[in-house]
Amino acid sequence: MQGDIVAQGIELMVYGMGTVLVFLTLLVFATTGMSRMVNRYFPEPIPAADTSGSADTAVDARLVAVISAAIQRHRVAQAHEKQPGSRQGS
Amino acid sequence: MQGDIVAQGIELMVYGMGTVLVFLTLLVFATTGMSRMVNRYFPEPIPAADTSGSADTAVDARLVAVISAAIQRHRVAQAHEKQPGSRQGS
Amino acid sequence: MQGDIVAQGIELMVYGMGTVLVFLTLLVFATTGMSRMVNRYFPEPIPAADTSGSADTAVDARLVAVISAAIQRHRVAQAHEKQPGSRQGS
Amino acid sequence: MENLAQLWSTSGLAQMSLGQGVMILIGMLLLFLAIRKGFEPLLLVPIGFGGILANIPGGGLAYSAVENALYSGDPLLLAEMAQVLGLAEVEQLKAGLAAASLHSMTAINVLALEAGFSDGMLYTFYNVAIASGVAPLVIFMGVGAMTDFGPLLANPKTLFLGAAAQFGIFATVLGAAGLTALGVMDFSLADAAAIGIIGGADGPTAIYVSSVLAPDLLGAIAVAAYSYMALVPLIQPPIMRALTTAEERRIEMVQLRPVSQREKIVFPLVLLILVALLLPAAAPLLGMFCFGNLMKECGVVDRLSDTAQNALINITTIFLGLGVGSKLVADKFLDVSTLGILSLGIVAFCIGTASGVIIAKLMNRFGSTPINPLIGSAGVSAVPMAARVSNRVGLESNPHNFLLMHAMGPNVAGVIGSAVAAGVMISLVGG
Amino acid sequence: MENLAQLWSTSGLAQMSLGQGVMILIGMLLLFLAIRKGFEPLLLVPIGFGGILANIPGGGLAYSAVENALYSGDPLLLAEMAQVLGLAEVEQLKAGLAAASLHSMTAINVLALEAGFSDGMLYTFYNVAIASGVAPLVIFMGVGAMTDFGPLLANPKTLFLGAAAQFGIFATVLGAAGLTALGVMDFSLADAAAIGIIGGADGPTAIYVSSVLAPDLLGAIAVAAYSYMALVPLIQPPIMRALTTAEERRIEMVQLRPVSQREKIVFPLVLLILVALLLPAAAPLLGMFCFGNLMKECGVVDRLSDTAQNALINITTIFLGLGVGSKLVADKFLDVSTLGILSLGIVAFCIGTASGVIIAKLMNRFGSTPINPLIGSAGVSAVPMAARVSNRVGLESNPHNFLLMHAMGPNVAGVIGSAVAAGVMISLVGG
Amino acid sequence: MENLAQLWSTSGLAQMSLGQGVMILIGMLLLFLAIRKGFEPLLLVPIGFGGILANIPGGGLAYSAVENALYSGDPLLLAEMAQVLGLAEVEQLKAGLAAASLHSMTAINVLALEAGFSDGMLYTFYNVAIASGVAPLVIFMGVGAMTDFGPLLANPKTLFLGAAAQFGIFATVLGAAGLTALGVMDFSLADAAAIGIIGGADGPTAIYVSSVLAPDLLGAIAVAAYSYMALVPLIQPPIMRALTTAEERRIEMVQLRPVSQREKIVFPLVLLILVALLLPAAAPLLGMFCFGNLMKECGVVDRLSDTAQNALINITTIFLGLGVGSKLVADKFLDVSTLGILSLGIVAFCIGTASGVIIAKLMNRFGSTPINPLIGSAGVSAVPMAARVSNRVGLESNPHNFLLMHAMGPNVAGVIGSAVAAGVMISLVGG
Ligand code: NA
Ligand code: NA
Ligand code: NA
Repeated sequence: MQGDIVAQGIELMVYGMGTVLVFLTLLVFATTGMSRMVNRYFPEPIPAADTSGSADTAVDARLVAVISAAIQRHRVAQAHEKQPGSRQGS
Repeated sequence: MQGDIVAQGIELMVYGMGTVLVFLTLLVFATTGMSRMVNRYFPEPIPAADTSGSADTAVDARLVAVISAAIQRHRVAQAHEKQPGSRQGS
Repeated sequence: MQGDIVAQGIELMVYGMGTVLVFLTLLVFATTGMSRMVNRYFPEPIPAADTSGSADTAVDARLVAVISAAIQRHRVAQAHEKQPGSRQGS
Repeated sequence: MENLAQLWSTSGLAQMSLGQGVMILIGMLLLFLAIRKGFEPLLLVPIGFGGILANIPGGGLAYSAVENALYSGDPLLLAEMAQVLGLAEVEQLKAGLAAASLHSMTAINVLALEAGFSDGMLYTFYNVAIASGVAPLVIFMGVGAMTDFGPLLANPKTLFLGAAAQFGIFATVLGAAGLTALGVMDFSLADAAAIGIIGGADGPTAIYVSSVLAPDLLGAIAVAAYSYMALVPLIQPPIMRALTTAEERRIEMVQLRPVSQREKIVFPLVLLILVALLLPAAAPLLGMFCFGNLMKECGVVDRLSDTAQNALINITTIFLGLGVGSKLVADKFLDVSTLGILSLGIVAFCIGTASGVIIAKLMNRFGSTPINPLIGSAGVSAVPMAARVSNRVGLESNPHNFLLMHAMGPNVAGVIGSAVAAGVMISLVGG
Repeated sequence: MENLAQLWSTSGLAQMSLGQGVMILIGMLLLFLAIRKGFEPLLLVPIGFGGILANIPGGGLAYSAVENALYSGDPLLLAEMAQVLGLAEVEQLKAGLAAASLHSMTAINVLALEAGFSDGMLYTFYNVAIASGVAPLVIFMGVGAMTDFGPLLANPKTLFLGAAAQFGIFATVLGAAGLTALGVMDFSLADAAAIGIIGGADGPTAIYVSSVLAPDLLGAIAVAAYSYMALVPLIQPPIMRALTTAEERRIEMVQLRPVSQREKIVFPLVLLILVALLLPAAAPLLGMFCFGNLMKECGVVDRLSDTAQNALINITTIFLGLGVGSKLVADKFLDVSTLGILSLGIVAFCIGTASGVIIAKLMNRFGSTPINPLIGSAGVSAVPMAARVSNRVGLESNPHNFLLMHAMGPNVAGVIGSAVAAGVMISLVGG
Repeated sequence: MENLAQLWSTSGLAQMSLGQGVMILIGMLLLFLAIRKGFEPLLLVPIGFGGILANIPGGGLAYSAVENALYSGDPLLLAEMAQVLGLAEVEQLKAGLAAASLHSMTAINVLALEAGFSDGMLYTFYNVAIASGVAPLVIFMGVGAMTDFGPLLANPKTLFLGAAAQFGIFATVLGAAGLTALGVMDFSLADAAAIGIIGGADGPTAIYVSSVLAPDLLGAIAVAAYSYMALVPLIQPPIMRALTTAEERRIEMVQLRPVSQREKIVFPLVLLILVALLLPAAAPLLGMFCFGNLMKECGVVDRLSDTAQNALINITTIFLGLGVGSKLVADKFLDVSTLGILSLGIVAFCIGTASGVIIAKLMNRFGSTPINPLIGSAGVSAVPMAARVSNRVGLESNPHNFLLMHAMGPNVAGVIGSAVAAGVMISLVGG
């Protein structure tokens, strides 16, 4: 009975690990095949994931730039207000 | 029995469609009456729905204006930075 | 039986109110002790709650300042555009 | 070796039936329509995916513990089950279970659970979300919280158009009854009523009525309802053009009066009182709808209204969709009745559209204010798609004529109309 | 014709009782108070609406399947039910059901379900959300996640004020017992305890205790609790002014010390341990409260804390409110006991306010640091309304004296205090 | 006086057992690790807090109504319960209940409920969220909606690494079986399988498998799984360094190709079909995972995807965590088997890490494209921690070598791998 459980454990290991390997191997083939089919027969104009990513980044970059510029202007403006004579002097 | 179900279907149609019509007709009267009562006895200073709508729009318009202005300023500032001599020249 | 429920009510009041008092008194001691222990043996560099609060406030204040400045600039800019001669005149 | 045999015998390939294969393809088709063609994706993505899951061979995700026990076929257990029902032969078990009393079912369920069988995931979702009636009601509450009755309040007469378009529902009931009388199909009156409600062009209403009157047909009815709602831009325009003259399509309507917030707050209560007085059977559906709308308009419970419009309706939609998917299991869906449902459903849409347009024409002819008959088609509901279709067809004839807001009145009236029709059905057929 | 008769007989007008009409008006009144007057709208909008739904004649939304069967009055079914209970006469059925064992109830429920009756929507919400105890606990978790114990930690002595104000609870228990002894009312000790908890000025606590000790009174208790919480700005100031001198009201308190984040993290655990050691019966309520607060303060599970404060508490509030509404059904709510509950509830609030103020006066007189007695009234909880009232009354006497943060200490202490009181009640009366 | 005695006897101090004290300290330790050390706080904060609540003496929060009746010890009730089971002595009751049929349990439960006992709060959370299987599935759906399969699709061979790392699971099953054979522990094969799954480094998978195969060990397994996932940055680097040469650790991998959105949409469907054909027992877990991922990638149901990633997963996490806490009750957790589980769990992690690295070495040696063996360790899953560890150890040897994206492939492959392993276990052991 107690030897039994080890035997059962070994069996479970063999079949379990076997199934995992077979399953993921099939998944490797299925995925590779799928990717090839999609990219050959249904290609996207430009890889969407990247585009959206870069679009976001572009928008973000612009937003950051605008905000920094606003802050910058604001500081410059403040500096001018603090030195009332500066404008006339420039 | 099979004639039965058609008879039942007709009955269901008559009573069903009848109820829908009666119900919605009553709703037309109830709604019209309600609107008149509300607008006569409990009028709002200004129709709230519109106000809130236009307030939102106003805020949005202002926000858009401010942001565009910031972008505009930012571009002008960049242009100035790129042409260092322009300021003095203006 | 009906006198009974008043007696039970009094009992409930005495034990109930007693428990509430005892419990919250113990909580006063436990809390005071806990605060002392934490502040003596595990002090924070700066009280976190306040810091975070003031940090938020600072950020908010700055944001408000920046946005107001942007609006201000925007108005000034608009004013200038409306009075085309003003710039040259300044 | 024994393990290998056990693994193989539990694999899907070894157990796949033709029906399951077909249903998996149908699930894929629904996903394709939802994702590529934009067919009501919020519902058809979960329904399609649920349909695939339901048909995984050997998965039993859409079956109850008892059904799973039945299909696994352990002879001793089946014999015990047959004994509970007093059946001599195990072969009679399936029929016996369908007719079993609640009391025997409880005993048989205990047998199945003790033997290690359990309810499938989708079966649980269906029971908790749909059989209980909760999911369609919660979605209706969310829809109420998203609905603006302003255009309807500005022009209450458009309620008549919402009523007219429900004729599609009842004509379809009659059609289903007729097909049964002719021996083409075999629908009960309850089935016919549930099929007719597809013509209401209202997903949650259709699901709610089906779950009460014809749970077995729920999968096909839900798929038909959402698919045809997605097809509204294709189905309606030809009918609208055929029934109207170019002159009529050009009619410009007077601008809607502004509606005060107070009217908007009081309207759901007026509707509720009318339901309470006249048609209590519609109270769950219209009650939750009015509750959602009141939360939106009253302005003091915005956090509840936001949750009803977002987190709550989204969570419910996920489980409703997967639960509907459980009814796409091959042995329930692949039936001649499904073809009947799909055919009757499209007829219902067409008749509803036509009735709305015709009544709008009559209202225009005999009423004092001009009504563009194109807004009549919006009375089938399918909010806001049908109103947009009215607007688009209107722009074809008159590029300066924006009918959208005018069509929103009959559009939301159609939601009320089909909920009323649902109440009548449940009250007359289900009682 | 038969159908027309059936439709009419199932309509609300034909079945409306006077009580239902009155209750619908009361529901409308609650909505009016919530929407126009701002009376705790987050709860009173769902409760009021639920109350209307519960009283839709013939709707049966607030009834169980068995009750719906009972009111429909099918003689054969009723006879079968009576037989299960061993009753000779159908007339005894209602009384028999109230006293039936869980076992017979199960059998009778099966009978009702098989006859096509089902649990009403609101009944289901009540069972799932409230009878299970889950909704009040989840709301308490959310409240914990919104509570800042900083002011309490800066001045732990204010916990005494939170204790003092609970005297209102126990005085009211005695009052309810006294009314019963005098024969004016007929409350059990459990009823009295549940009524007293209104004085805790804590909605979820009151609902939780009622659901355990006196489910039949839950509707009236919840309505009283939330209505009086909304009335705190009217109820408290006269009492506060009457019990304090102008001199006392002008007292300025020393500024609160800053409290470290670590203290805030450890505090809910200290409270939890004290509950575990002393009053396990309060563990569900205070445990969930501490859990919510720990999630908020620990800073590493912000996404859980956000959800507890938003989506989860909002969803739960919707169903809790509708579920409470199910207890506003006419034949349960329109009872002389409701009047007793409403009267005792306001007495509880007044006594609680007074005790808080008086103990604050004593603490000021005999303590070393000055305490403005006006913060004592905040000990009833009703967060944050009562603290704002303290602040406002304080500003009347001394325009530079901001008591808000000082009053937040007793305010949150009052939440703990009434949860402790709830634990004592359940432990002594419910066990 | 009697009341005082009752209050004292119901207090926690009077009832506290040593085990409960120890478990409360363990709960505190988990909270400390979660809050101060950042150990998977989203799960360990609720689990730790739930563990404290479960061990409140006299609170009975983690017990069913029947267990609460059993521990309260009312002799008459216990005698009645023993009678239902046909036991002569009350002392045999505990053993008798463990072996009771579902039918007798129902009767005994009715007895307990009628005597006023009720299910504890955490017991209810456990039943609704975990025993039903719903919470782990919903979390898996949310995880699916947060997973980006891009890196995996760009380099599908990394799936092998996700397979290899699952060797830790099966080696541990064998270890548990061996300890039982040696008489050190007493695990059944189902227990061994559930313990092994700790090596999958996937919280929801481990909880799901335990709830099916070994509910009694669920507390220890969940604590071990989440604790070791948090310890991945300490456990893995030494093993990774020991098994690789400096040369290998410096290998730079070719940049991943861009992956189109369409591939990302089709991938979950490919995976689903493969599951359907080969391993239906993994369908609930992987089905929900694929569903979440499809919702994310398809781009037409963003509101559902957002809810699955936020409100829904957060709500579920709260109740899952508290429910797991209910299994930290002293008399179930403080057992020698817990020590076994904790030891075996860490062994599982180490073996999984080592297998992943070794297979990556082999793939590098015998394959055409260079593979840095450090990404093999990410195959255990523990997303995204294990991938970050690969990246960090890689940077030590080559400061310009960013392995993060390369390691994300095996990382998400590990999630699939352990769900497949879970399916095999349930199919072979649970069937
Ligand atoms: Na409709
Ligand atoms: Na209180
Ligand atoms: Na894994």
